[in-house]
Parts: sequence; C-alpha cells; structure tokens
Amino acid sequence: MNDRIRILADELANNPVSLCFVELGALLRKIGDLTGAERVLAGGVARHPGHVEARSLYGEVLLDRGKLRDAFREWSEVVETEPRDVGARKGLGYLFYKGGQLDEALEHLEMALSIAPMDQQVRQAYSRIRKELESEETAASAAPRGAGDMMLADSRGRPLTGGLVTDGRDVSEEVAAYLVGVSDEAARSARMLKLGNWIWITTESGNGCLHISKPTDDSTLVLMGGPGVRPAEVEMRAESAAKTAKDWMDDSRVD
Amino acid sequence: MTAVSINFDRLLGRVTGIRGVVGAVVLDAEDGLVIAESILGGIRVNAVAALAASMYRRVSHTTKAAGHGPPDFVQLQAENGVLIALPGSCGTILAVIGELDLNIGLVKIELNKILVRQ
Amino acid sequence: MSLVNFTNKEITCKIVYYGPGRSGKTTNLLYVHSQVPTDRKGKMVSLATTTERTLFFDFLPIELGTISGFSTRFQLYTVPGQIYYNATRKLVLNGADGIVFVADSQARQLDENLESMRNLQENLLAEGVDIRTLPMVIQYNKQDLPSDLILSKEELDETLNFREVPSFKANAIAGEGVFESLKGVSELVLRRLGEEAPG
Amino acid sequence: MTGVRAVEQWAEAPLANFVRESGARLSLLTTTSGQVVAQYGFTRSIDVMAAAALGAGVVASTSLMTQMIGEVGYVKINNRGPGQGIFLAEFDTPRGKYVILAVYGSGSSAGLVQLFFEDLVEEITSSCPAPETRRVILAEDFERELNDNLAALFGRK
Repeated sequence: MNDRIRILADELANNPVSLCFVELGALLRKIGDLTGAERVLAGGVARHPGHVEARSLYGEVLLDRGKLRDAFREWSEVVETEPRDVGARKGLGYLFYKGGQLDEALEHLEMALSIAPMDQQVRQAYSRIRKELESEETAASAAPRGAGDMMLADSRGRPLTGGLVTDGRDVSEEVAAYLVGVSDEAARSARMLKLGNWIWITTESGNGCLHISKPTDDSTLVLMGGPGVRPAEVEMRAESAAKTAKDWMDDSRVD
Repeated sequence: MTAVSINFDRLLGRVTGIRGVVGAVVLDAEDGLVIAESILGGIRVNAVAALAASMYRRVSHTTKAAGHGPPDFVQLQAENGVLIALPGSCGTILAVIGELDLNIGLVKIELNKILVRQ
Repeated sequence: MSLVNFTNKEITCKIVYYGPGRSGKTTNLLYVHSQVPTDRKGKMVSLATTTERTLFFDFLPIELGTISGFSTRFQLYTVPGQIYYNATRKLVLNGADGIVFVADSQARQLDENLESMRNLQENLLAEGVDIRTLPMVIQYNKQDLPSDLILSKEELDETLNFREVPSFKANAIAGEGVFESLKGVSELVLRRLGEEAPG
Repeated sequence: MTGVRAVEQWAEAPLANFVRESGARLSLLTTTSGQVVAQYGFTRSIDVMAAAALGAGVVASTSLMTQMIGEVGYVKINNRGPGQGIFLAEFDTPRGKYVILAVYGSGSSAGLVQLFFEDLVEEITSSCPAPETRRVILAEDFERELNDNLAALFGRK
C-alpha cells in the first residue's frame, strides 16, 4: 500500500491537477494518516469542486478529524449538486442524529435507503433511529409520571421502548436480558402446576417492587416502584401501560 | 422426626390453614428439592419445588439487575391460581399455591406472623 | 451388544480384556494407547489401586476408521483380575461383544489361568451368554520370560484353548502380540455382527 | 436442530426435551453396559464414551451396593459440586434398562433435572420401539479394510 501511496504522491506532485488525489486521499485515510488525507483532499476539491465522490470522501475525513461543522458543510454542498449521493446522505443522517435531530436524520437516511435499499449500514441506522423516535413518543404517552420506571422488552432480551433507571444508572439492558428467563419460567411453572396461562409477576424487596407482565406474546413489560411505592399502585399502572404497550406493538408490526 | 422437620410441619400446617391456600412446600433454594410439604393430590410436589426455586432464582437476577436486591416476596398470578415464593432461613424457600381469589393481603399478614414465630 | 446406527452408519463394539490378576490386561491397553494417534483415541480411564492393580476397570475408546462404509469405534475395557473383584468383572462383562483372554504364560500361573477361564464362563452364563457363541481370542502373555519358567503356546493351547479359538503369543510390555490379538478379536466381532441381528 | 446426536433415533426427541427443559449442559443416554444411545453437549465422540463407561460403571456398582444392604429399586444419584452437578440414574423401558447422565450448572438445579428426568422416562417408555432386527451388511473382504485401519492406527503403514 505504501508503494502505491508513493507513486500517487509523486504523480500528484508532478501533475497537481491529476484526479489521482481521490485514490491517494482514500489510501492515506486507510492507513490512518488523517492529516495527510485532509490536506490532499482539500487541495483536490478546491481544484475540482464538481467532483462529488471526492467531496463526499472529504466529508468523511473531516468527520474522522472531528470537524463536524466542516463535514456538514461539505456534505450539504454535495447533496445540492448530487441529491442521490448515498455517502453524503449517510453522513448527514449521522450528524443530525448526533445533534439529536432525529426527524432530519431519518429524512436523509430514507433518501439513502431509496437509492441503496440493500445497504446494511443504512438499514440498521434507519431502524435504530426510527425505534428511538417511536420510543420517545410512547414514553411520553405511557409514562406520565416520568421516565425511568417502565420498560417494554422484546422476546430476545432487548429493550424496545421506555427504560429503567436506578440511582441515576440506566439498568434497562441488564433487566431486559433477564426478563426472557423470567417470562419463560413463569409460563412453564403456570402450565406445569396447572394454573393456566400466567398473567403477571410481582416482586417486593427492600428497595421497591417490580411488576412484570406480557402485553403481547413477543414482549414483556416491566414497571418499577421505588421504596415508598405500594405494589398495588404499580399493578394498577401496569394494567393501563400494558394496554398502551399492546397497541404500540400492534401498530409497530410490519405486515 | 427431627426438631427441624417438626418446625416445618407446624409451619406448613399454619400456612395451609389460610383460606384459599391449596398447598405449601418448603424447599432448598439452590437444589429445588422438597424439604417438607403439605399439598393436595393432583399437584406434583417435586414440580412445585423445582419450578418455584427456578422462578425465584430468575426473578432474583432481574430484581438485582434493577438494583432492588433479592426479593422478599414473589407472586406469580395465573389464570387459575397463584404461586407465591418467599425466602426462608438457611437457604430455604416457602412456596405457596393458592386459589385465584386468594386474599394476598391476608396471606402476607399471616405469613409474616408465622415466619416471625418460627 | 454392539450398537449400530444405521442412519449415520456407525458401529460401536465393546471388547473386554479378561484374565487372572497381573496377567497384563492393563499393559495391553497401555500399549494400544501409546500407539494410537491422539485424534483417534479418547482419554484412557484407569481406576487403579495404590498398588497399580485395576480396581474397577480400565477403559480406552478408539476410532478404528471406516469398514464397509460404517465408521467403527471400539471400546476397550479391562476387568480386575483378582478373585475378590468378581462383582466388578460381571459389570464390565455386561454387553461385551468380544473377549481377549490374557493368560499368564508362567507355568506356576496355570491354575490361575484355568480358574479365570472358568470364572469367565460362569459370569457369561449368569448373563445368559454361552461362551461358545461369543467372539474370543486368547493371548499368552509374558512369552519373553525364560523358557524354563513358561509354558509353550502348544502346551497352553492344550490346557486353556478347548474351543480352539485364535491364540497369540505375546510380550505386552514390548507390544508384541498386542496388535495381533486386537486384530484377531476385531475380525471375529465384526464377522459375527454381519451374521447376526444386532440388538 | 436439537443439538442431540442419537445413535437410535427414537431417543433424540425425548433427550432434546429433557435437555431444553432441565437446562442440563451435557447429557448422555446409555445402555447399562456403557454403549452410547444419544448425547448432547459433548464435542468429541470418544470423550462421550469415557463418560458413558464411567456412568454405567457407577450405576452398576451402586446397584450392587444397594442390593448388598437389602434395598431394591433403581439407582438415582445426584452429586453437587460448587460449580456444577452430576445426575446419574437408571430406568427401565420395554427395550431394557438405560442410564441417563446429566451435568448441570447454575442455570439449572437438581430439582429441575430430576423433575424432567421423570418426564424423560415417561416419554422414552411410550415412544421407544421393541428391539428391531436389522443386519449389518459388511463387505466380503471387510478384513482387508479392518487390517488396513488397524495397521494405520498402529503406525504400521
């Protein structure tokens, strides 16, 4: 790789208008020479402002260098010239996501997906941001008493929406991972002891209570009550939250 | 009969005397094996012990992950009845099977009294 | 009895090394273990007493390879030779597909050999197995000892080999006759498997 | 895919159910003479055989000891170590006696293993066929293959 870099650098030195700067910039980035890559690409795009691929790559190098504002400017200009540039759309999607502007991020990723529907990276980013957006909406509607005490998890041990916070620490993922085992064991115990289907589990300990239920076959809802909260109160809230969760799950399902 | 088993028998007698309680089992929390039992026919005693221990263990993982520590009381509510698990002394669990309309509040009060007196 | 998996085409046979105490049964297994490459053998399990005599049994599984399209495995067992371990011998004998009777060639051990052969017959009968129908070979071990101490193969055949089964001279410590005995019993076991219905 | 390898196909589903429900890490169904009928979790077939031989040996010797003290009934042994436990038991079926060995860790318990052992016995008893009679057809010159294999095994080739 270093030989190739040397050849390209020589060529560029002899012929500064050569388009080999794109390959050289990409190789320098690959070997971790971000400063070199930025310098070569900055020079190149200044000479060839219409070279969309080079500018998209330049945006990536700027992002690597932590120059988010510059990367944003570069990619914005790229999509003005070429609205179908997937790299720039991905980059803008990421920058908006970092800035907490989920709607805008989604818009760029939607565009990227329409151009490259099989791009796994885009698909994953898109579905993650969509879920986050939806979870914000659900948490807002289902948890009027504030976030951090209610979570819906899927049947594979992952949080779907909402979240659990204990002593300022997000415990959602850990709890979600164990919920699958609880739910499976509850179903088995109820069946084998001839108690029919299980409806919910409530636990009480020194630091509070948990209420676990299954709003749908493929989800588990858990509500957490602090030390002063009565289990019966959590149980009542769980009932209405289960209804909301069921509706949300039904709406989210792709036919 | 040993002193320990006499205590368990007395405890089980009092628990099964509570209205709506169908049966009760004292079990080893780690092994899930029966230590003492008082249960009506038709229910597999060893199933109650093994499953209650397993459920208590799995629920404990969850409550610990949530920062709540091990549970003092676990209630599984099902369509046709209730399974309750409470940790006892020396690594035991008391599992109680109750009817659907079991008065949980009363059960808790009674169990507290019984467990304190043991 | 041999276990045959017709779906995966696998045969597993149990071969028991039988004989009086200190005749060299474990030595046979140790030699096989030392010869077979690691990927073709399992761990040699040996339940021995502090005096290095077999208490329960020795066990060595080996992957023989493919025979007529069947991937073939042998489980080699030894029994404790001492008279007082007969209960254990019976256990190990249970379900055997073939026997390697390891006799001690020393003249003074002749009675022990005879007693062990009689004991084998008795234990098999208790399991409902007629010794005449079970694949067996006899190995006359310790043939390396001075000739005035041992009996010849012919003399030993005369006394012990009344069924006229294949017999082999051996010096198990050096590995002589070990291969031949295993080969002999394997042939008999597999031939019988082809003749009879497996259980 | 159940992860169960069965020499006799009727044993696959019952052992798979047993492993799934009991949470056993390793499990082995053998004849009382130590022949493997089905197994779950072992990676090398020859390690399975050692476990089978030892398991069958322990069951057989325990059975004799219980007879010596005048007890009757099937052997059922549970040994729990600090990390893992071993459950070993024999049971009867229309096909004869079998031995089950299960190794379980902290995700399971002696109670769960014993509970689902009862179900396993029931399942096997009702599903195992009577011993069938099928012949192994070996090639006429199987001795040649046998000799080649043995010679290769003993490094004589």
